[in-house]
Amino acid sequence: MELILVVIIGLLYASGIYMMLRRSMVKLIIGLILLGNGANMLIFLLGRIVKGKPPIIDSTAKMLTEIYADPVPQALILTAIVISFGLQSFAIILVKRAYKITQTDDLDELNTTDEIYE
Amino acid sequence: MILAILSGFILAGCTPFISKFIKGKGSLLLPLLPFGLFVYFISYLKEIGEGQTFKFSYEWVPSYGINFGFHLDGLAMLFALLITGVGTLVFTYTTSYLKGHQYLDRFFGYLSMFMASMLGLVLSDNIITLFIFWELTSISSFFLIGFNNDDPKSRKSALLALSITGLGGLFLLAGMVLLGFVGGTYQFQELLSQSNLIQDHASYGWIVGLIFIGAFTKSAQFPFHFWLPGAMKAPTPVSTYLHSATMVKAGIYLLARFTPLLGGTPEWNTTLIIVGAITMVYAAVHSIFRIDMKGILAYSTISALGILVFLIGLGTEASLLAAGVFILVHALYKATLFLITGIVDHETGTRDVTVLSGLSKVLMPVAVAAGLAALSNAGAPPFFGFIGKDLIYEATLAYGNWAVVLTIAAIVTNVCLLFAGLLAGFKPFVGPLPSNYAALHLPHPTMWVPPLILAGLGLVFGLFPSLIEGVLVQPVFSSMVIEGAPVHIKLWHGFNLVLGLSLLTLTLGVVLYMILKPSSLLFSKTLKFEMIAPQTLFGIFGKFFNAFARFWTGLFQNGYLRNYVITILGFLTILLAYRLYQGVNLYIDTAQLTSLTIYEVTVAIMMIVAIIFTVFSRSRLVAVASLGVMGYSICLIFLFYSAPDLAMTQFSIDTLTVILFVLVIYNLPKYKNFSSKAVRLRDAVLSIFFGSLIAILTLEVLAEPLNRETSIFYAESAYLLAKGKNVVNVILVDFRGFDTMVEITVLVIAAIGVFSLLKLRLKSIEKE
Amino acid sequence: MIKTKFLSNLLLSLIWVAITGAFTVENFLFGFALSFFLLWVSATDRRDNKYFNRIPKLVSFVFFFLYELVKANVQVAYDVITPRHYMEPGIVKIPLDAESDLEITLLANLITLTPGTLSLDVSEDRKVLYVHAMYVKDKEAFIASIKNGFERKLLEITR
Amino acid sequence: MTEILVYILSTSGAIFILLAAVGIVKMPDLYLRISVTTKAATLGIGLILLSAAFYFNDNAISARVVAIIIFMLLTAPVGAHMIGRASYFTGVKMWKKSKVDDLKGQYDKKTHKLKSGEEDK
Amino acid sequence: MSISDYLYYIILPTLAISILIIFVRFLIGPKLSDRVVALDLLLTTGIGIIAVYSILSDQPAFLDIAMIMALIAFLGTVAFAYYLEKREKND
Amino acid sequence: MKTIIFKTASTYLLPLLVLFSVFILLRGHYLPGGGFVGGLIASIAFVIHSFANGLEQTKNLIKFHPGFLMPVGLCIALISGAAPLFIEQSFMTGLWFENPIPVIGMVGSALFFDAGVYLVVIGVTLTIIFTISETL
Amino acid sequence: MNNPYIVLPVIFQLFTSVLLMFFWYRVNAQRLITIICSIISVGIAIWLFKEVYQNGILTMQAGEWQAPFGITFVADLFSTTMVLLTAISGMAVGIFSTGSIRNARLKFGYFPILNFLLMGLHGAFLTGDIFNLYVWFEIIIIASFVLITIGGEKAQIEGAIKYVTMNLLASAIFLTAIAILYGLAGSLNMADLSIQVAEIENRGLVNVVAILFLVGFGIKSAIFPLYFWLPASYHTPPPAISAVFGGLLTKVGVYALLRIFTLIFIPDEFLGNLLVVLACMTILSGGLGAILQVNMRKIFSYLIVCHIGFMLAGLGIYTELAIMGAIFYLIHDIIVKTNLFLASGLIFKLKGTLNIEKLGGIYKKYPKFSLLIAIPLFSLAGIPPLSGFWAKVFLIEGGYKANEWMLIGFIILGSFLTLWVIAKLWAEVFWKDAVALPKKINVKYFHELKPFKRWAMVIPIILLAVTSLYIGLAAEHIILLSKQIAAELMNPSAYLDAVLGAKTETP
Ligand code: NA
Ligand code: NA
Repeated sequence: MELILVVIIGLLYASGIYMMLRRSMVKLIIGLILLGNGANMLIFLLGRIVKGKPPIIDSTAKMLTEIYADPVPQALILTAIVISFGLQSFAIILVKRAYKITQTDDLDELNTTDEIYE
Repeated sequence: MILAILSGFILAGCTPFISKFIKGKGSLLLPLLPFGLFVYFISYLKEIGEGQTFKFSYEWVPSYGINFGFHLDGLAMLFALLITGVGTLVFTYTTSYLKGHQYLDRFFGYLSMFMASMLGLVLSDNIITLFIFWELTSISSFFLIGFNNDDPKSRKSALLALSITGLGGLFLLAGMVLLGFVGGTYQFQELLSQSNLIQDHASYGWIVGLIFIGAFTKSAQFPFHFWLPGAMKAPTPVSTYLHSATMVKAGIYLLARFTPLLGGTPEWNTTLIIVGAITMVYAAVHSIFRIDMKGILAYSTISALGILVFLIGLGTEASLLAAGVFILVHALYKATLFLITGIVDHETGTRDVTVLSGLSKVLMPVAVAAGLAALSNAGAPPFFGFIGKDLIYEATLAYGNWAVVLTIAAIVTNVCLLFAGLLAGFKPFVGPLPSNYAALHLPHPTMWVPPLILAGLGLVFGLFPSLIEGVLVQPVFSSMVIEGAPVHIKLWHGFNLVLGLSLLTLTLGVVLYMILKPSSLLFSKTLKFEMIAPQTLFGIFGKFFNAFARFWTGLFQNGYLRNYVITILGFLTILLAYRLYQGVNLYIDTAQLTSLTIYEVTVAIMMIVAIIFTVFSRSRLVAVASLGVMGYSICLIFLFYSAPDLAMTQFSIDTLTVILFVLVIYNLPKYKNFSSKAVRLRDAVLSIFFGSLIAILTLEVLAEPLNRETSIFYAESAYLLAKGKNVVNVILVDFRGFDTMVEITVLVIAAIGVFSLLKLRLKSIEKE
Repeated sequence: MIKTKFLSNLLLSLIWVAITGAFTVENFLFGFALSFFLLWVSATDRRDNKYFNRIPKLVSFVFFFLYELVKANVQVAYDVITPRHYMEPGIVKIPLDAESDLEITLLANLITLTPGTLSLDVSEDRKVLYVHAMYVKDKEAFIASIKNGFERKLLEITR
Repeated sequence: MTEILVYILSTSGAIFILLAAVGIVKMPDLYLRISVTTKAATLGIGLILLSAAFYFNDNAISARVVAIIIFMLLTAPVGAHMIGRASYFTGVKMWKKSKVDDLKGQYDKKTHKLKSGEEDK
Repeated sequence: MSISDYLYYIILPTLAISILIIFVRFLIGPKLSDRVVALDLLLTTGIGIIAVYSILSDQPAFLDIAMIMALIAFLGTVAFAYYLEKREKND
Repeated sequence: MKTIIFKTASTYLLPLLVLFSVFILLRGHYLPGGGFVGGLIASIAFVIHSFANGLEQTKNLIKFHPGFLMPVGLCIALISGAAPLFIEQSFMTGLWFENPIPVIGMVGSALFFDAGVYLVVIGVTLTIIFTISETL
Repeated sequence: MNNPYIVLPVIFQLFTSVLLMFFWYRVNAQRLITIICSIISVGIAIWLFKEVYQNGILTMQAGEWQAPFGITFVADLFSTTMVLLTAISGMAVGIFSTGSIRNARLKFGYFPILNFLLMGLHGAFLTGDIFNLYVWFEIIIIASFVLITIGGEKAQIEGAIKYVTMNLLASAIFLTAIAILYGLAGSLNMADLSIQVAEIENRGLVNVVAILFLVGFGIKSAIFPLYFWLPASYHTPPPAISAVFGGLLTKVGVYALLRIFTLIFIPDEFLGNLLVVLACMTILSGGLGAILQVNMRKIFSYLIVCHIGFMLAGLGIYTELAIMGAIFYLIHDIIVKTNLFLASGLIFKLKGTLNIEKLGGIYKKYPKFSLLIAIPLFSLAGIPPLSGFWAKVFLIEGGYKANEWMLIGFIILGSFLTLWVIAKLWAEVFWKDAVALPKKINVKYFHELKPFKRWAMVIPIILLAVTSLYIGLAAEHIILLSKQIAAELMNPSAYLDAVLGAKTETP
């Protein structure tokens, strides 16, 4: 399964970037989301994956003894997911605002702030 | 000693607060400061004459070997006296020249700042401190040149001067630091003892080169000379003080000072001779075609500076002596001429020598001063200038194989300079007085007395060279030539070749004056040569540089986000690929991989297809829905691989994201395809390449063993120490609770951001 | 009103106990307190319902529903697995006797849950329920079957 | 006994889900797809969940399973209603062999208010 | 054949295949509504898979996820419905 | 959107979901769940309610601006994190009551912290979604 | 040594934000709280600095979980210096904002967000945990997103799109890097990572990860060719916001680069050379950009890029001296850049524009302001002995020592371009005759402000100017400090001992 996950991760990164390069604000956001998911999956996979053994201590036990999934990456991803949610919500709204102001989805038209003279 | 230097800065710092006082009667008190300092330095004159030197050291940055170490020897003394002496006169002169000027206070502020910096420069023993003062003179000069800041030309000149001297200064800094690095200290006196080591060092060439650039820019040597004529936009006292008597000589000072340390090598001498010679001839020739008194004086100053560089470059005892004397000679007559120019300008409103004439009839004392200065400049006996010129010819004549060439160059220069001197100091005062000048009155004595004093000194020192021979010239010489023979300067050497040359010069100059009448026509003709002048080349370079800046900035900061992203990712991809290729053996550890099951394959297929669908879908909503599918697939993957908390969170957040999108997309435009096929192909290639790199990297990392110490600790102590059984949750609220704290803060900020983005509408009438 | 609230409260506390899975008095009390708070928070207009009398009818209704569910499922399943479509779909307007929000909603949802039918919407004046159905051989018969089946049985419980 | 129950329940659940899956692909219009899927799937999932409840044979888990089923019974038809209704607005066509459409013309295009057609009575 | 074998070799594949079939509807659409319905069904089926998986890995905790899914899955559907109506209203 | 069916269902879903969210919050320390997911579920409950009944109704229901929950939640989390500082222990050091409490189990600062998280998440999600809905 | 209170700068900042949020619509209360709390927070920072200066490195193991298991906060000289600078800058910006930011923005959470941003900065400097650093970075970027868009004017939004995109990209890269690092080393504690990474045999992989960190932090610190977001956006929000951005935001990236590449990834030859080349190109790009601009804040923005190059140069040379130069520059730059952006805010209030072609006559009309602003301006230009000068000396000597002649050339070029731009700016804005400007209706001019607001805008500028004068004239103190910091960075054993003390003793 790792191999397939690796492919998926690569695909997530690739598609995220491809979408970011598409000039469209909406696609940009989607690209960022894809990229974020890619990073999360990467953390997950690189923490090494274990099937069906969540890091939850049995009601009768006092510690995890057998094989169990590494809880650290999970905690990291949880944090990362939530943070990305915050950032993504903001980005989505930003795009909405930007469209309202500029009336275009075309990022190429948002270049006045880079001009030398203004 | 430090007080002597600081006093100027303190005065400068005070000016904004005592501006009323300065603008009133107080201005007359200001010259007391340079005068006091002058007297202070004079008090050391005797000991200096006896060969003593004085050291003053004040800690500043001991950890980096930088201090206010001051060293008062002959050379420093000469400059200190020039600075304070000419300073006194210039300060005095200014009180009248700029009387009632709105910003007199500022002017004095800058002037005293300059004086202090200049003093610091010549007295510093620490080469970094020296550099600091050096830069301060540049910046004071900037403010002074731009003093008439309403005038765009004035601003432009100030900027030009600062550019050239500032750039030179930076090279000088590099040179100083390199010198300090090679010599292991920043103390000049300590460096002096390591002269041989430094001269043999591989970086010697760099040191010399860098210091040269600094000196040449400051002292307006060809091809950096062109800022100086522009600097004449400054009020006359400034031209007098900075741009003829003192600041421009800082470069000379530097070269003289470093001669015993770095001099005596072909690199040093040859460069200086060539640059000096070119400058002196080039500027001298230029000066004779000018019609603006200040312009004439500016070019003749450049030429004189060239002579000095040239003399230092010759490096013989004779030439160094000549240099030492000529510094003083030039300061005296050139300052006079400038001050006079100021008076003329002040009174008549013009500096055009083609218009001016006969002024001696109304401005007699001024004319006297001018005449004296012109004669000293001409090198006519018995003026101090005569001695100076003698020494120069002596030096060139003694210079081995090249003596003839060098002497001819010196003669040409001197002839032109003589002509220039006459033009500025003689021509305006003789001949008929135009009627519109008939009513002119002699200005306040504070204006005409200073030039008279300076010019007078030129005569006095000429007549009685012994006055300064022992106390000043000898120590100056000793500073440059450590083990030189005792020097003697005198007016009369008897009839010899040198005298002949002097006379020849005099004659040729006068003849030239007879033949060549200044005219604006001629002047404008000479302007044509500026096509190939350095300033034009610099201008072209500047334009080119600007165009390059435009090109470069446009290349990167082109306004297109996609280009930015592609640059960043391209950069990352190339580096990653290179590093992977360079240091990683591709290797997959299949043994550690888990097997596949049908549900995993299903989820994987669904996910992959969903991703592709998201990317290629033509409808935003379908893309969002596919994104949802993808999210849910991830959720399942989390679940399969033992992360129920993750699965829950992913699912909830995914749903919320979909809601957000759906709510927002409703007033977003429909997808459009903005890019061409080729662009899409390029982007696809880059993306896939990058994705593959990440995938490869992941595989490689998977093959490495993982240190499980942390996770084992959590597994063992989650319940026993932290009283929780869901280890992930325990990590979130306890072991790594800080992360969570921050993370909810992120959420809060995002919410506030959304709130303000959507709700806050600044009304255009509301004031900010 | 008070009674209704109390009942809802009780119901919610029971659900709490069920989902937490801890059948203890403390847990029940906790759930009761919690749901009391929630009901206070979410107090909206609700009609007075008498639960106790309805329980036997409720049970029989559940079985009726399950029967309908399975029956319809089989019917639909047959249509799905066989290649030919036997259905004659359409949107049918069913006049409502049910009046309260709860009644209407329950009815509509139950109809939807039964395969082959889908409650699309209720008219603004609550007189009519529009149902999409797969088998509308006879419109009137279909309406009658709903009204006599689900609706009647449902109303028996709720009234 | 529980084992057999688990077998039966899970099998029938899976079958219903499969049916729903086939149905959603095969059915000729959206309303039919909704019709077919909502219930088949709900029933199927309910059965599978029940089998899990029997398998674990633990009060807490059974309670949870019941809760899930209740949730689904509560939400699934609402979702179906919402999307069906919205689709009707947006002009999703019914299958061409459909017999009646009482809803036609009953929606106010602007306010989305639904007439009963019996306002006068 | 043990229960887990049965679930593993018969039930899960059935569900997986169902998922793929449903996914086909998601892909072919043709209308957004079709996809939304497919998405909803995917989720529902997902709940089934979770339930079976929780039996297989003997982790009743996984049922909680099923519970959450059951609760909020329809929100997506509602949101899309909301959107469709809004769009209609504004067009 | 304001269909009778949805409205009625949402009226029942709201308390159910909120109840469920509290449950998820409380058991987080032992089983999957916690403040986050709990908060998300609670907010989803209100979102559903707002979809069904309109924003105004939901706002009236909550009685205060959901944004207010953000500083409150942060405050709770901050206090539970910073409390140990007063006994010269590090930030976020767990402080526990001695005896377990029924249902919840051991009560300690971690629980309060999680409760803070719960409130913040509700505040955040609702602020975002409500604001968007208002300015649609 | 353990000290639970080193986390106070962070906690206090959070407390301030929460407090401010409770006064959501009461702007005057917010103003008061901001002023008081920012002063207190400087006090705390000074206290912390003093503690660390006297006692050496202090640590705080959050939740009393020993490193590497919990999140460790480490207050070494570098981080506390940064905290102190942040607090000072923050105070200046906070007080300035009470005068310059209009009420509408204040009613939408300006002050809480500003304080959250400062909290993020404090946290990023103090944390000793790489993932925690990521989290702090996220606080910083989200807070900066909000600040850059607050008010939602067209330019702000346009700039923000780029700013947001590239920062999110940076975050994604950073997160990727963390993922791989964790996958390799199994730890998140930076001190522990220092040890673990050194033990990894597959150096090739380590080098690859280093690249990810380089680019991730590189985007944040605006190095070449990753700086695009900065000139596109920094000039768009109100000046007070630009000030906190210009002064602090890129610096946190530099801080991270310095930290990571001295503690975890020791640059090999390739990376060292790469850093040098990047430093050169950064200096060049920033300098070239700056000379073209006509908007004052854009000029400063490009100069930020240019000067980041100087700091990067120090890292590239990688000797104690050069790093000391970089640190000195960092210290100077934070104060001066903050001040310049604040000054541009003042100028905007005076004139209603920041276009240097339209500005003019300020020296004539406001000589005291001009002289005040001249201090940061010429400090930035590196006029000795003002603060900008010193670092150059160290960098140049560092360059000689490492034989990096090209770099020295670029440092000279960058310094020259800076000098030139500043001189031009001075000539245009201060010297040039006033150009008649139409009165803008939406600008509340300085003279229209209440005295309190006027003072609120001027005092911070004075404060920072005095600080920068101190840095330049009392360079000895700052040099000693930078030297000590550089020594600590180049020899992290004290850091490791402080964090892992117990662990390393009992292997
Ligand atoms: Na059929
Ligand atoms: Na039905």
